[in-house]
Amino acid sequence: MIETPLNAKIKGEAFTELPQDLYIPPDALEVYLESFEGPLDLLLYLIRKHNLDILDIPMADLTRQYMIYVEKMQAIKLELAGDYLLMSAMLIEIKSRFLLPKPAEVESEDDPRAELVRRLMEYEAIKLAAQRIDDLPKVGEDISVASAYYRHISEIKPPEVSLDDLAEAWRNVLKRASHYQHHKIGRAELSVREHMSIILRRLKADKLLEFSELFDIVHDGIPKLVVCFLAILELAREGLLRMTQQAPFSPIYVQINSHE
Amino acid sequence: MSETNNIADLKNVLEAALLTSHEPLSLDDMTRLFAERMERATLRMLLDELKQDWETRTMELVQVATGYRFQARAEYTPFLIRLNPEKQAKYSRAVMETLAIIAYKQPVTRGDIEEIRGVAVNPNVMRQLQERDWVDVVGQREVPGRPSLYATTKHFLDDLNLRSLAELPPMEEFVQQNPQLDL
Amino acid sequence: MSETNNIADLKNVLEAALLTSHEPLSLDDMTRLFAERMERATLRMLLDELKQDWETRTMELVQVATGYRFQARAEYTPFLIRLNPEKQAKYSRAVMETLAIIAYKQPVTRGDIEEIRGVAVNPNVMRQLQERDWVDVVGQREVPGRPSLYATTKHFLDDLNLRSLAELPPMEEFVQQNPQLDL
Repeated sequence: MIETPLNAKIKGEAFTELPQDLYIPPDALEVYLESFEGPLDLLLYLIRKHNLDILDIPMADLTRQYMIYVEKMQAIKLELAGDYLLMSAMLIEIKSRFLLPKPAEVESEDDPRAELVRRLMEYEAIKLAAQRIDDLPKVGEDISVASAYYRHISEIKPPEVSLDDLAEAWRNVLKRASHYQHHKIGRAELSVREHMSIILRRLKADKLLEFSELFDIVHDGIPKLVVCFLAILELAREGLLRMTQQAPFSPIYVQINSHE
Repeated sequence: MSETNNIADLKNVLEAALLTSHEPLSLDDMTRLFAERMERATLRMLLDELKQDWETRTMELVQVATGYRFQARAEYTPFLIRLNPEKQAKYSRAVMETLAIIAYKQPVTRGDIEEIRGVAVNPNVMRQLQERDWVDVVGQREVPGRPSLYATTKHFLDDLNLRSLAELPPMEEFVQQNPQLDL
Repeated sequence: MSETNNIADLKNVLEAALLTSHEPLSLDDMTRLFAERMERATLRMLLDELKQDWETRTMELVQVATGYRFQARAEYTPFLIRLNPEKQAKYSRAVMETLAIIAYKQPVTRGDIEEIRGVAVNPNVMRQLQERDWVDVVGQREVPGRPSLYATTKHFLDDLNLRSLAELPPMEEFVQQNPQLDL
């Protein structure tokens, strides 16, 4: 935490201690900092929490408190967006302009805080507007739109889809899914996935099947039987199937895992 | 509206659900509408009444393989098809990617698809794929909410001239870890 | 049914079309339903009547940006949301703030959004908004690099039950005039 006592004045009142809510347990800090949408959001938070006057911001206090956060972010090696550092520079620059003696001829210079104040206000207005939009009822959440069925006459030709289109779509998915560092789907895995669907469909129709009924030993070759077996294991692993056996060596029954 | 008081209210809830659902509703679906326990027999009775209420109106309540739905009476079809004369040229990227995910990763839930694509699945997308009879529900995952598991159909294989999914182009893709700041 | 005879038949065709359409129907769409010429004034009158017919029923006929649609009355929402256990994920604050900027300041470039929010725009945020069909590119700003200009779509208004942007909650005026600051 902060060793040096604060020596600040806000609205004329001495301000020697960090407010309680500025202390965040170190392990929670990462989560907490991530809840800010950027430097403006963090600044607004500080301003509102400490009841600072947005039109007369005490730059020294605000800059100091802002820097505490930024340093903490760096200390825990949180990937710190450059935007935060840019804001630090801006705050320090504004603060320093207050300290510098002004040459007489530029005395009418604008308040150096004006641009910052304008941006904070604009951002706060947007933040509130976003909240209001979020609160509006939306189709798909709170509004259900009529969507009854009618029998289409198939004079409307559905779009053509080729295997290339499908492969292209899949490549696009993979390209974007950054969590796929190494993705590989071979034919064998696809066969297993297909059999998983086939088995689920059969069990939906027949409810309960004997384990051996899932295999067509007469017609299917060894590879297909193995794939079918792997599909059953995968379904069981994903908790989609329930297998029961009354006694050792008695028939094994397979059914869809459901609460009923 | 307080929960379930009289027959009229119950029927209204069913009517609102059936008129707004993109897919037929099963009896199981319909029991989920109510916080209190609802007997299937009661539900069937209410559906019968609802069917009769609509007897002389624009929609009919019909039962299909996966449940109940309202559909426009046949006499309105000639009017309704005038609304969509042009043929659909191409599926959107969202439709194609959703189809690809279902084909390669089946059986998957909507949540799985959302996780892979990183964006919410538009109900219209699933609807297009189901109306084409390329995708259907093959079960529910036994987790809270029992989300539907989607898989591709035989019809999908037929339309793409495939004998089995194993004939889909196999995929091998190396994607560099892409550190993205999620701001 | 023979074409267009009496008011009741016309209203029924409209009702069937509105109850089965996934998208709101504009007056132009609705005139296309009928082989004979249909005056817009007649159509408006029929829609008014239809609205009244449903006044005390489960659906309400509402007008949104792109046209008319039936939607379940708000009192049924608590029941209907039980049908979709996989709730659509809430959008992040980043998405909602970006949307708000585009809605209130449109047309804007990515740079404008970054300027207001003070952080870089994550491409995934724009993608989510475009995929939902709430935002699209309406042109380029004629400056070096010709950045895309983004605006909200009519579909965004439809989804929020609005007829126009003017119906959005007003943005608060925070900038009190301060003589010292000369803002």
